[in-house]
Amino acid sequence: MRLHEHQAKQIFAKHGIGIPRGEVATTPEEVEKIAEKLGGKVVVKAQVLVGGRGKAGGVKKANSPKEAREVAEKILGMSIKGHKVEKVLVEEQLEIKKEYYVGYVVDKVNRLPAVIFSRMGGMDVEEIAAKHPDEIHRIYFDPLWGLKDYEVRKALFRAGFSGDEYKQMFDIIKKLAEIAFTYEAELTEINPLAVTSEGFLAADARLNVDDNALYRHPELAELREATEENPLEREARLKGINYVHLGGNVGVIANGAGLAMATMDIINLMGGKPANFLDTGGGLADPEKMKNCLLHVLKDPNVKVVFINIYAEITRCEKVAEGIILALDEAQRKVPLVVKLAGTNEDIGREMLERYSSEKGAEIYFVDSVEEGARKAVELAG
Amino acid sequence: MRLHEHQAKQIFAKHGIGIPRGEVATTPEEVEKIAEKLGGKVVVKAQVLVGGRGKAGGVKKANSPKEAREVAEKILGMSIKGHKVEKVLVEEQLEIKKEYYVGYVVDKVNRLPAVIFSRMGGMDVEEIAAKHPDEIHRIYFDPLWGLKDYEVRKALFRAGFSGDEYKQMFDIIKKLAEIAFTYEAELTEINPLAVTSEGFLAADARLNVDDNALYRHPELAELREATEENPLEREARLKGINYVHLGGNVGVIANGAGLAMATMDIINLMGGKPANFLDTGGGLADPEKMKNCLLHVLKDPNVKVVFINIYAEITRCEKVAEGIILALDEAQRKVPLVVKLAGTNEDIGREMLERYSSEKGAEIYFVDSVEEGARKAVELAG
Amino acid sequence: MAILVDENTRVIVQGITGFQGSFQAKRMLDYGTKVVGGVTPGKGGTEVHGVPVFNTVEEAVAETNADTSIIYVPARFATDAIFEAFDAGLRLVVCVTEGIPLYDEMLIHRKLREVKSMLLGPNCPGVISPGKSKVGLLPDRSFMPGNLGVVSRSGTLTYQICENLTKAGIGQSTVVGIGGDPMPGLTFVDVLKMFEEDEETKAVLLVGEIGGTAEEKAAEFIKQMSKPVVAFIAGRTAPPGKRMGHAGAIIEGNMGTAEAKIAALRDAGARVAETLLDVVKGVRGVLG
Amino acid sequence: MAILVDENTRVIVQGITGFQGSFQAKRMLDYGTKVVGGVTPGKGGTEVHGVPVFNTVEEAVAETNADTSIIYVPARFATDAIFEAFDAGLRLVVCVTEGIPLYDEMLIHRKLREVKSMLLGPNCPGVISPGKSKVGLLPDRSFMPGNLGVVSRSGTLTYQICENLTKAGIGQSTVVGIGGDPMPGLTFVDVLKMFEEDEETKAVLLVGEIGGTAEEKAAEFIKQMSKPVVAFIAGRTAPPGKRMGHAGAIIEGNMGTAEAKIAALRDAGARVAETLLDVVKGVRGVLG
Repeated sequence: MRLHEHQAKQIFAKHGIGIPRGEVATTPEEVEKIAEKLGGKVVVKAQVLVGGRGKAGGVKKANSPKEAREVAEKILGMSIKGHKVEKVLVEEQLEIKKEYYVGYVVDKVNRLPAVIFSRMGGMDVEEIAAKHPDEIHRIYFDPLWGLKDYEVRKALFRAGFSGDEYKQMFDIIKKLAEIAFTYEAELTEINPLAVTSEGFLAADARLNVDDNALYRHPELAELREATEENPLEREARLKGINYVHLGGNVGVIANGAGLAMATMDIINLMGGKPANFLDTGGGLADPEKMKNCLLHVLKDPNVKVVFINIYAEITRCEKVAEGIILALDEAQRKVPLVVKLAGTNEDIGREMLERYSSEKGAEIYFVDSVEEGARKAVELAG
Repeated sequence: MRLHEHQAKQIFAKHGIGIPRGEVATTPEEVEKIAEKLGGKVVVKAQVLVGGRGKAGGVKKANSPKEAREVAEKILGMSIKGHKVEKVLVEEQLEIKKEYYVGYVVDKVNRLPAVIFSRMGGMDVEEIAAKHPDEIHRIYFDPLWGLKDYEVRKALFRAGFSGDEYKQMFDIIKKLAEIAFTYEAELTEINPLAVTSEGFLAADARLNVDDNALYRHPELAELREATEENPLEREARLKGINYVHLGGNVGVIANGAGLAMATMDIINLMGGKPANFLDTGGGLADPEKMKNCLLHVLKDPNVKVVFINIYAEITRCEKVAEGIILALDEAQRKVPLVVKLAGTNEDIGREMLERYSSEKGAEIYFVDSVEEGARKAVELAG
Repeated sequence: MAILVDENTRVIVQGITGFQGSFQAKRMLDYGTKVVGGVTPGKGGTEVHGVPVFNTVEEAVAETNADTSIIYVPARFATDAIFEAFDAGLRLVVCVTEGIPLYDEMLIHRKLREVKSMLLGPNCPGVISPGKSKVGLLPDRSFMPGNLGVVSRSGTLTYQICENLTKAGIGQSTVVGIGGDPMPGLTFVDVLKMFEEDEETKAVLLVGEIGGTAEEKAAEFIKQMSKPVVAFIAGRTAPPGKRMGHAGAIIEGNMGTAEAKIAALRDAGARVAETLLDVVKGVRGVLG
Repeated sequence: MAILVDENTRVIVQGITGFQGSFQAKRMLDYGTKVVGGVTPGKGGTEVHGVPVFNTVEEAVAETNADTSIIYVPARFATDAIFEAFDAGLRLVVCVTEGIPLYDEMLIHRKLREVKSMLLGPNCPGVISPGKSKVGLLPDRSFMPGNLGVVSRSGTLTYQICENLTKAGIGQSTVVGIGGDPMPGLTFVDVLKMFEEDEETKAVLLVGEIGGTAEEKAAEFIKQMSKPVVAFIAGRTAPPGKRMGHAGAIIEGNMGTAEAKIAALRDAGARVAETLLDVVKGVRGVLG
């Protein structure tokens, strides 16, 4: 789960990292008032959970409350990479002398936590690594022992830090690691870390926490804001369906992430466009699950056909068929289905669907391979 | 630092361990009121920081508020092993089915934390170990990894626990270890752990925390109650003097714990009784320190002579002599001193004291060995 | 031969009295796996499908001489179950549980440095050496004995592929599902090394997917392998920044794309199949 | 020979710019100890008594080839300083600092399992091999070269005893102060083993005190020693339950009494002296 900039900053501030003065607003009027409070010169920043908002025009300076209001009118409601901007963060303009970078990540290759810092801030860490490889510094540390002071000292002195900058960096690195471990962050980042006359401030803030650990951090789970996601994805999440919206017209349902991806890939190879990724997961013994998945895919108005690809390792196929039938009975609109059923009692399942198809006039095609299914689905999608 | 029973119980309760209902009182009137609130049948327990209060008459049952008041009149103000009872804990009487034992200790021999539990509660753990060695169960665990659930499960099932008793013990052991690590306990103990129809309750509670770590736990440092200690020891602690009251008449001052103990031992060997242990520690370069130590020892009215045994490894002896002279100038009463000075400038120090002695008539004896000094001191103490 | 499990493997099921544990224990027994015990704290002394249940892994190992464990325990308790299995000295620990927090997994890897056990998973379907032993939830019908080693990050996709292979007469020495988490215990490289040394295995099929760098690391090792490798990568159409079900299946920045993985594998000499049917052709091609 | 330190020992002082660190560095230099560097974060590039100061132990070791460190750092920072010294691969780390929390000390011992360094202390006066090297704050005048190995839990008491020995013409091979904390790094047994193997050492003096079981453990080892041992135990008159200055010097329950220690040492064949003067007699007796 990725937190918004303003949410991450609140957490940073709670742990003693300096942040610019600022407030969140949802209307241009609020933005104007906040800008007045902050002395007029502000930055208005779109709060969206995707990168590149700056280039997309989602971050703008304003030199008066009135200008802030005008800027906010443009930013609020705009769409950045498919995410509608519903909130902005209004912050004081900083007099930035230099921009540094500090980040923390769970390095999955080395299976270790790592702090990364650089004197080259303001650009992506990948870009720094590519353009200034000597200016990227890493501290890998033992997750059991935690980040030791001497490890930070070693890295900072090696990188040539001294004096007050050393002290500020030391402090921020220790706090960032503390935040990471407190909230079980996959990644947290201050970029740029603004060097100002008032000290080091987090000009931007990123904090991605582990979804699997949210049960240990209910205060974070509450921060998840529904407004940002694609509405179909949000609804799926609330229903516990593993769904990703892709924008094509061939709906995909498979049990298993790998199988779903392979199905999408073959649809694409056959010249089609998958509408979504959907992994039903296990538990298909209950027909309700398949019913909910199919009904969900049909909510996407672009979907012209649904390819259901089930390898029933545990479940018997008649339960899957039952779920499909329940969904078709309830569905608001009719779209053709392409069905590949494999596993226990696959014949019974197929028979049930064939009977239903002939009785109710539902358009259901049976296939024996994923390739055949993909070809048929693409053909039906037109 | 050892916490009072009632303080430890508050901490236990905060961490979810069940405790009997009860309140602290300092007067018999309060005790009566509390007993009324608790329904009449109570136990009145002296809050003193020494073991064996039960045998000393510091714990008594009462079956009515009036009786509670009478019992409290006897307990409040009594002296248990030199500790005056100024507070009592008034608790509901429990219907105890069985008494178990659960404790945690930092095992200094194995350098590991250990949980100890037994079905034989109510007596000292040493006594259980002696009388029922098979009924003592230990869980040593890695302080870095912490106490793992499976380690507790293994130990409890090995010890034959099952059903609800297993669950309650598991819970209490995990919480006790959590308390130990939260507050950096040297030792914490529930003895007896009362098995009642309402579950397992901590009928008594002990929590000794590491003095060296108190700076990390200011909330504990505040709990230290001055009333319990010997007044001279309390005063010494507040002044930062490393002093233990022993009750004899030969005052002892040495720099170094080992040297102080050896000095006490030899005084004893020569037939004398040391009045105290006092280790000045380092820092004798400042004459104030020696002055304060000597004045402190002289506050003990039993002291008839003071043996000062200094091995000045860093300090020059004239600073030590200066401190002694400052103290003698300020002292309210005159007692003879026996002085052994070794180290840098020992001659100068001795000369200063000799001059002072002849000018002011102070009774100061110089010795060249600890044995000689002890003999002289014992002789002077009479 | 085969790798990881065979007819001598003695298995205990942690969480055997749970719904999934009990069901899968039965299926493993039916397959012929030597399921010698189960563990559920507090249920010691009972039986499940004739298999004795113990309170602790320690006790189960002492009584049954098990060398392998499979864990069907909810995510909140699975990490402790893994540690318990390590502590009892088991050779192989298979963890099926999905949704174990990332920081727990970091600590599991930290623990692996201190112990001798191997961990398969978490969030994996397990391992089968067809005709010998199955430790996991892989469906029997997809597999038959043979000389192809299979290692995969996904479940049903692998069953589908293996069923196609089996129908085409191509049997498997061992099929290993390393699981969909970003930091699996045994990795592609670990398993490829075992297949390289296994006499029964003549060729290897690697089923990968987007996310992470496991396939790239595998490619480096494949360069040194004497045995032919066929590969299939799922997720070519996955957009960046979106998690495709598996916690590990996400393209972050430029890392983890199917294109990069396919290129690395091809570069290492592996035959990369475009479709599932191509996989069968590819394997037939290398097995001759 | 001697043990732990000799004329080749290269020492860095952690906390060299502090009052005590600077003062003791000077005294060690005056004694002839090879103090080759100092460490104070942020003071790198400066000098103290002509000794170069570095920001980190890593840098100091790289530049000076030091093998030993002595730590004069306040208790709140000492644990980290110890870890830094371990991490830099030093052979011997001497920690003078008093008042390190017990839980830090548990973790220091946990760390010692993972590293190759030896730790002397914390809360110890250090070690001297008279005429060769001194790493610690022991007063020069108390010692002279010779064949008696001395190991002790206390400071000034040991200086006093050694001064008596020196005055009596009995020199020392090495004098080791293991420190007064309840869980010292090097223990009596560790040091006794070294003395047993040291050619220069002909007999050993052990200076113990009440609290813990270190002396009892030492007695067990003394039984196997070929060299004669004289012992002195301080604290016979200490009451139970009262801490005598040192964190480790406390009689708890029946554990840690002087009587028990004396009995164990006598039983092991050590000669236990009653007074300080007896120590000299005892040592003279065994050295012949």
